[in-house]
Amino acid sequence: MSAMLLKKEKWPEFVEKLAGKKLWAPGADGDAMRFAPVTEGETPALDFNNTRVPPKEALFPQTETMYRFQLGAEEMEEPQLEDETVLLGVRPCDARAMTIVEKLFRWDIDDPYYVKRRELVTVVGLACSDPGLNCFCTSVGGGPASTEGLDLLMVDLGDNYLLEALTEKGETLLESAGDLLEKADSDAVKEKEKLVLEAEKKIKREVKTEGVPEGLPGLWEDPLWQNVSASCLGCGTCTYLCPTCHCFDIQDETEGFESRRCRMWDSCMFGEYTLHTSGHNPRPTRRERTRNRISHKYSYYVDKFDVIACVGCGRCINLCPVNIDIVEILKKVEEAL
Amino acid sequence: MELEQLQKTAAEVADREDVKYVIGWKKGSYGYRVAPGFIEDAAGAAELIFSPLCTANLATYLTLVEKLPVPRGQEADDRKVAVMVKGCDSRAVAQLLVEKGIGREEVVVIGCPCPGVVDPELLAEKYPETEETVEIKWTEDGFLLVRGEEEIEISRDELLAEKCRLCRYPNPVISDVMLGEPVETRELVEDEGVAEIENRDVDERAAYWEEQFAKCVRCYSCRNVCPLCYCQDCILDRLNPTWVNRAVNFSENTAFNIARAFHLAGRCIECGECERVCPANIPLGRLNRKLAREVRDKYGFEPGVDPEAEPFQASFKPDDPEDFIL
Amino acid sequence: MKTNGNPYIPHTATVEETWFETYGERCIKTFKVVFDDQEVRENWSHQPGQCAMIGVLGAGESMISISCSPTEGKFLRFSVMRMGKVTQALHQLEPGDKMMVRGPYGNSFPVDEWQGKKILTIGGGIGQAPLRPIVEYVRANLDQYEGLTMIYGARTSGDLCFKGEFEEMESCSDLSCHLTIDVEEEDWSGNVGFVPQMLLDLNPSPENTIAITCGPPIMIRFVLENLKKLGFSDEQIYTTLENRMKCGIGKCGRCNAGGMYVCKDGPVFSYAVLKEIPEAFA
Amino acid sequence: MSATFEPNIVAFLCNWCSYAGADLAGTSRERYPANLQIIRVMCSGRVNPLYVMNALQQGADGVLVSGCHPGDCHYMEGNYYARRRLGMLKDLMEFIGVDPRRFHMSWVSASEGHKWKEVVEKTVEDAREAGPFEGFRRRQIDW
Amino acid sequence: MTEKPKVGVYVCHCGINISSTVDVDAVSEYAQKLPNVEVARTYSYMCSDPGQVLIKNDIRELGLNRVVVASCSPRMHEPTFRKAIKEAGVNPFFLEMANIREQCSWVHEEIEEGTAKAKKLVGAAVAKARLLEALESKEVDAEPAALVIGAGIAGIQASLDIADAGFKVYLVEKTPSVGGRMAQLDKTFPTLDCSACILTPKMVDCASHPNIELLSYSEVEEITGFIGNFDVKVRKKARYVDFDKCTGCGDCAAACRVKDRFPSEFDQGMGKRSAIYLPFPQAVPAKYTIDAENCLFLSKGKCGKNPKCQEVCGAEAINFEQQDEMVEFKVGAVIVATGFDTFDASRKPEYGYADYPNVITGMEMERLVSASGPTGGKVKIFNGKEEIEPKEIAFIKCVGSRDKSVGNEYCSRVCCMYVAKQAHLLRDKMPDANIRVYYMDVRAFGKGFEEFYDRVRRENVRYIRGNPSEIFKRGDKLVVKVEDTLTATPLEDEVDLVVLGVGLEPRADMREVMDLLRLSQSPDRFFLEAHPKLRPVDTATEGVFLAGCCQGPKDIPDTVAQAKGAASSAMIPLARGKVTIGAQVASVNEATCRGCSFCVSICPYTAIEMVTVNRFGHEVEVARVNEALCKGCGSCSAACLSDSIQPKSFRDRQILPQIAALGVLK
Ligand SMILES: Cc1cc2nc3c(=O)[nH]c(=O)nc-3n(C[C@H](O)[C@H](O)[C@H](O)COP(=O)(O)OP(=O)(O)OC[C@H]3O[C@@H](n4cnc5c(N)ncnc54)[C@H](O)[C@@H]3O)c2cc1C
Ligand SMILES: Cc1cc2nc3c(=O)[nH]c(=O)nc-3n(C[C@H](O)[C@H](O)[C@H](O)COP(=O)(O)OP(=O)(O)OC[C@H]3O[C@@H](n4cnc5c(N)ncnc54)[C@H](O)[C@@H]3O)c2cc1C
Ligand code: SF4
Ligand code: SF4
Ligand code: SF4
Ligand code: SF4
Ligand code: SF4
Ligand code: SF4
Repeated sequence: MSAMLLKKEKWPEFVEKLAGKKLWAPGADGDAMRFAPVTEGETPALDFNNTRVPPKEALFPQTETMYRFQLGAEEMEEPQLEDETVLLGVRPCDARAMTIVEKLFRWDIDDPYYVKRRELVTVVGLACSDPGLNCFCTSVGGGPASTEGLDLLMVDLGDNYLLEALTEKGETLLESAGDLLEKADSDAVKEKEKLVLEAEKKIKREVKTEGVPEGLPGLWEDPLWQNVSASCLGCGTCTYLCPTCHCFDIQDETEGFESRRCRMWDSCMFGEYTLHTSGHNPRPTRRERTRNRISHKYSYYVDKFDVIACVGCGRCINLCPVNIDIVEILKKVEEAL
Repeated sequence: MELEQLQKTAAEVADREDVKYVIGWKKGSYGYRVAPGFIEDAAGAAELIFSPLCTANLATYLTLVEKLPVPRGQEADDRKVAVMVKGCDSRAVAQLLVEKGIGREEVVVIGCPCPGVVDPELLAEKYPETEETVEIKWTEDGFLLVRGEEEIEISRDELLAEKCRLCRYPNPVISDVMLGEPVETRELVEDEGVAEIENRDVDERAAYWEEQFAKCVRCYSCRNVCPLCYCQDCILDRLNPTWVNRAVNFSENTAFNIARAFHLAGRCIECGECERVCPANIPLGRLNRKLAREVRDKYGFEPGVDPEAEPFQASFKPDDPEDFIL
Repeated sequence: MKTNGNPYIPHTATVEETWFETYGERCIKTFKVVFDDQEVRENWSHQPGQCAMIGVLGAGESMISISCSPTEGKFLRFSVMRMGKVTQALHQLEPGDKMMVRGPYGNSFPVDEWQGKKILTIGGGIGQAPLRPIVEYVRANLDQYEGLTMIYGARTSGDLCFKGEFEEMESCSDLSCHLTIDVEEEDWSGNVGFVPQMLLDLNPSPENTIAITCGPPIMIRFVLENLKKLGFSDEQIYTTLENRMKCGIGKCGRCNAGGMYVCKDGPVFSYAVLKEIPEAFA
Repeated sequence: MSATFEPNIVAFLCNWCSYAGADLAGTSRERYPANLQIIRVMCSGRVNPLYVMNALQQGADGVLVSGCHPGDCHYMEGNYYARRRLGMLKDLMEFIGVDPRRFHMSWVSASEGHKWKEVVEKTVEDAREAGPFEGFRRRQIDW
Repeated sequence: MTEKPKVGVYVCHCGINISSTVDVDAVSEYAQKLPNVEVARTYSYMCSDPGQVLIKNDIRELGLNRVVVASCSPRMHEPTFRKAIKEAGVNPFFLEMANIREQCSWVHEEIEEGTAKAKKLVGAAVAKARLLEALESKEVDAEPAALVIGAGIAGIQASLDIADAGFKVYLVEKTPSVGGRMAQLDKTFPTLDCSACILTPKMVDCASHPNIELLSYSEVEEITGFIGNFDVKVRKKARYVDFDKCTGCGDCAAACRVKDRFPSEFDQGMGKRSAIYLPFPQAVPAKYTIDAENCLFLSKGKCGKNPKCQEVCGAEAINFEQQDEMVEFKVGAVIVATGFDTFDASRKPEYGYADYPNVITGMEMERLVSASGPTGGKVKIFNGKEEIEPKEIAFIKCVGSRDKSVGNEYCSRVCCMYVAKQAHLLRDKMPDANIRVYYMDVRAFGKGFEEFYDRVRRENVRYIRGNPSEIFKRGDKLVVKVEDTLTATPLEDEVDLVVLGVGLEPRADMREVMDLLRLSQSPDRFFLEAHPKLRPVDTATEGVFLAGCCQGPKDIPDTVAQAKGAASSAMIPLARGKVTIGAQVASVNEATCRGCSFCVSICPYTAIEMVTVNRFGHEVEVARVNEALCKGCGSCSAACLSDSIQPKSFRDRQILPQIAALGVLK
């Protein structure tokens, strides 16, 4: 597909051309908390590292109304999902994560909300030229310019962005930009490749995944789980902020007679996640929960969907308040195998 | 305090028969990280450190640990847990004793007089993190950052964590073993962060907090890390009645944050952990400290300084202020 | 159908009949419900062992085993123990009230595979709910099976579900029904003792037999032990899991046990499979 | 604020003093605005401060808690506890930007029917001035 | 079982009291549409018989299980409607009232606003009614016996009254004899009858009364339980004298090797007693007691060859082997009558009480003027050289009373009068002595007090207004430094004897009793009564009453009156034989309780205690409510951070929906 160049000063105009669609982009400050809808006239800056909250929420909002109803009535009203949305500046790892999560949401029975949103979204990626300290995408099948899950990849070439359409949606988007773009020459493409290589080299952290999916269940009783989880707080940070975590809870919430059934992110690191009324809990301590989190990503998911459910974005490492480090855990797993 | 002394003491304590493990700080996996370490025997004690990076309040683990059902015919393991505490952390222990969150006989408190820790965010901002772990030491009047060959002197004011600037209990208020010499205590100073918000008008304050609370992802780190949030079954998790809906939005987030802050009124010992762990960088410390200050100034009460004290929320004085009453 | 293909949207059903199986704090109430929509009623089909998400709008939904066999008619039965928010709301339903139902979910007992075999069910407490459809199914198709033995126990006689139905079974030669309660009671002439012990005492032969057990975790553990003692192979033993679940369709993740989604890969598991999931018995 | 805004106020009154005081106001045919609804509790000490938060969240524009004068509590000390807890809550609410005019506490005895009227008037007036509470009202944002 | 709530809503017109400002039909129509409402009706007078019948019929016919009555204040008719629905077979606590009269129609004018508000109130009531729970009040048997702690005049009087009414009384006295302070007094103001003459017969009565079990020289060790059912443990301290054998002859005391060596408590230390002693001649019981601390045999293990007392006691009553003895019994009510201490005058060092022997207290004066006192009633002092009769005598009033500097802000209520009395008694004995009284105020408020005070003044007792600042010695005289505030003249008054009119203080050892019964103190540190006006003899703990000076300073008539009051209050449960335990009490969810005991500190009725339970093999502490003590105020629950303790009928899950209804319903 086509590769185009966009002069950086034309970026605002490019964004303007997208008017009519809902735009999402990382919030303004450098260490952006999350992707947020872009208000009209605003030009999102792309000089961020990565958002703390992954863009998964654009497809799988933290809280989502499934349907509304009046108490006492039987009619249920579904929210209308019809806005075409463009996500600007999605990092390749997060885009990959979308494809990974999608496998589950399309498994057997489609999850209508996710699937619908996925259909409506165009994902514009931004290659990483300066990966973060804890990035290890290259260990788990991704890379700083991985294109999986993207409709369009942007690469920062200094004065220009290189724009590569990867899907039809991407093409359409490029077309809509019309004459703002110029065709990229082979130099630009070469430069990009160089940049990507450099970026890959900057990635220092690494996990070895060979044998891990098959081996993990065998480490069920290994003392490593106790060791790595003793300090865990059982909070939602590592899971909420993980682009591939997708568990949710469903609740009915009512105000007066108005009510809705909605779902919201849940976390397997929470104690009550698996708690039964009898007090019986199949995962009674943080040890089992940590074991489950890692095993789910690196073994169960692989079993089911043939892909590791971790894209190496490093968020869980960066943000865990007590330095529980998935790379370290995997090192220990490897040693134990 | 000498590292040797610390490790030696920890080793001795860890080897005691009546002690399950020692909770201390150890080197983290990269950069400035320091991780809580659970040391079961003397050998493990060599991992322990105490440095300006040891921000975590380890007292939280005293109550965080799950009490698994004891299999029939067996007895619960009620050996003591030893925990290393800085001044602020020790107040958590004292307050836990007040509230019977733990029993005195359940803990061995290893006191670490603390010259003040760094603000990790600030540190990383000014001196970018690396993949190697970096050491920071205390000097006479500041910190020394040792990165490979390189040594950087940093003044106290530049990096001192906010909670430490305000701390008046750098020496543990309760301990079984005290390491090193007591450090100089500081005077009560104005809490600028709190004052700055108080100086805004009501609408500005509302706008400020709306922006903050809207960011909350309800990860509950702030609650889980808090040594004084030790209810087995937090009311904010309950459905009947529902105090706070599970939905994550500004309204519920605010309710959650009010409830959390309020439940800690007169109990929060200002260790600053909630603020440190918040992935959304919500200045939770300001909320807590505001209340702590009112509790101190208006009610003459400070939590976690006297393990025998009456709990603030379960006591009153006939002359408590009532200027707000019609 | 009204659901527009959205699997989360339940069908409306009307409660036709309700009665209490047991009383007390954690009482069990049985509901017989019929879908309002003719088409739904006709198209609905379920197999023994499957469950459904049932609920009340405004309170929420719970996964509950369908406790009737499709052979019984065009209605559904649920026996619900009162536990928390949703089940309390369900308990308030009376004949004529609306119940929201979606499903059926999960796999089922491989009743076809089992043809020509002897069926042994071993249940405890509310655990009889998922077993009842098998009992009914086998009863309705007795010619295809070598007979049915049912062992069922509860803490007290008052905690036994489906009491009225057992007498009928006693009178049939291909069926045998063994009830037991944990402790002596005045008006109880039946067996007293724990289910696993009763199983040992009855000493059923494993030959050409399938054993299905369901009940509290602790009971299951001992039943499994005893079945092994009696010589049952892993493949001859089945049980069901009841992990917490929210969506019922393999998305929400709550019901995971190891790599299994209990709502899809289960709730019925042969012991041969289950053995490989340590978490299932944690 | 628009002159026609009618605030909605939820009040928690102890059974023995303030509720009786409000009854007396009725018996004495005092007149006061109808914006305030009373929830009766046995003692002002029963009022969990989080009720105040909850009321605001669920649609109240103002909240009032009223109990016996210090020393007169039917249960001896309940109002002292209430005073301490709600005093703290008030500080917290103000700090996070809830207009202080939205929350009041009063001591009204069983004989103070007229005072009750004044308290209601003051509470309503204050809430009216503060305007509709939008703050963290559980509004229908993403419903 | 969770039944489906079926609510009936009944909106009352109250003649036109409600309907003139509230459109009752509109309210009823509105209510009809609320969830779980089966029926909504209006009626002219809901509380009338036909109104109640209407409700009852609906309950029977429509199977209602919750009732909301929108009418007047629940403080008015809650009992009426509770009774009505109970008669129709519905638990009386399934009632919720919406007050649309006192708090709506009577205070609002416009029909729109009245109606709108009434709708909300009804909506909120329905919201709560749906979630109400069935409650039962319980009755338990009450033990027909009482415990009286302290046998001063208060305890004696209360015991006698209860015993006369036919109930068993256990009267526990700490010291070897009953009588308390009153036994130490000489004459009593204002009538000047002899204290011993009126008290002794009562002391004897209470020892011999068939219904009174007197446990002297005993202390209560433990009281558990609740009204009607207190379990009491009493320690009978060893007297080392066989109670039954001792004839009270006194041979032992006379023979004691350390005869008359120790200050007699009864004589305020001015007289002396032996190690084996009777506190005073009229003591009841008239049984000797060995003071183990001072007895040579008991403290040193040796008393000559053989203890003298043992040698001389013809009744062979001396028993050095005797041990403390525990007795246990059950009572239905407790009266605390532990009295007071007098103010320790050395806490006002400026008066030199500790330094100058001729500065004495009022209590010492009582013993000095008493014919049975250490001096046989003669008032003599030693001026450093010789024993003389004092000529110049000064009384100082309000010593230790109304004095913030010693922490006693209160007035001791008896000093004005006992000083007057003592001045009078001295005047009687020494007609030419110069007697003056330094005072701040004279409070002669009682019956006959003013008259008595007048009489004393007429007897040439000078009253000088002024609060002495210092007493010091000049030669063999004492100098009282004072300013006469009426004439604004500074004085240095030289006297022979100063009598300090010391006030009354809470007993130093009152904490023991407080802990036993978990009583509270009022700001003056005396025991706190349940209500200062309406329940002056009750305490926060039901079934526990106060009598006498332990509750606050008072004179003998007031003490006796209060004792009688306490006795009659205590007899209520005893006479009924039953006590009712409230239904609307708090209960704890032990599964979620975190054991912080905040609730325990808060409960004014000490209704909560921490108990150890086994939670999956771990011993944990959780709170438990004693339903008999709980009054359902709910203070505990607002402090419980885990919401584990909740008052029934006012649970969070019942109130929050009410809040929601008021917020959201339009
Ligand atoms: C496949 C399957 C079949 C089931 N069949 C039946 C049945 O036939 N009859 C029946 O009475 N129950 C059955 N259950 C259990 C039933 O789903 C729960 O009891 C119910 O969801 C509790 O919901 P609640 O809203 O009343 O409780 P909540 O208020 O949500 O929760 C109360 C407590 O119950 C626990 N809990 C929630 N869900 C479950 C669960 N699934 N299992 C155990 N504890 C849970 C929670 O941890 C919480 O502590 C089945 C569960 C599964 C997964
Ligand atoms: C100097 C002086 C002169 C006075 N003159 C007069 C007067 O003239 N006229 C007049 O009306 N009033 C007079 N009063 C007041 C009078 O003394 C009191 O009103 C009266 O004695 C109060 O009696 P009571 O029973 O409350 O206390 P007390 O007499 O103090 O009796 C309390 C009893 O309880 C016992 N006790 C205490 N604690 C315990 C315990 N834990 N267990 C068991 N027993 C215990 C004590 O040993 C004592 O026997 C005078 C007071 C003083 C100080
Ligand atoms: S691993 Fe870290 S982020 Fe994850 S739950 Fe534990 S403490 Fe929280
Ligand atoms: S597990 Fe951690 S590194 Fe992997 S995708 Fe999730 S947050 Fe990123
Ligand atoms: S740590 Fe921060 S984001 Fe997480 S729940 Fe607390 S306030 Fe919200
Ligand atoms: S609220 Fe925050 S600062 Fe206070 S004790 Fe808890 S974690 Fe520490
Ligand atoms: S206050 Fe609550 S948590 Fe604490 S002991 Fe009482 S009931 Fe338990
Ligand atoms: S409701 Fe009141 S009386 Fe009852 S236990 Fe609680 S605080 Fe005590």
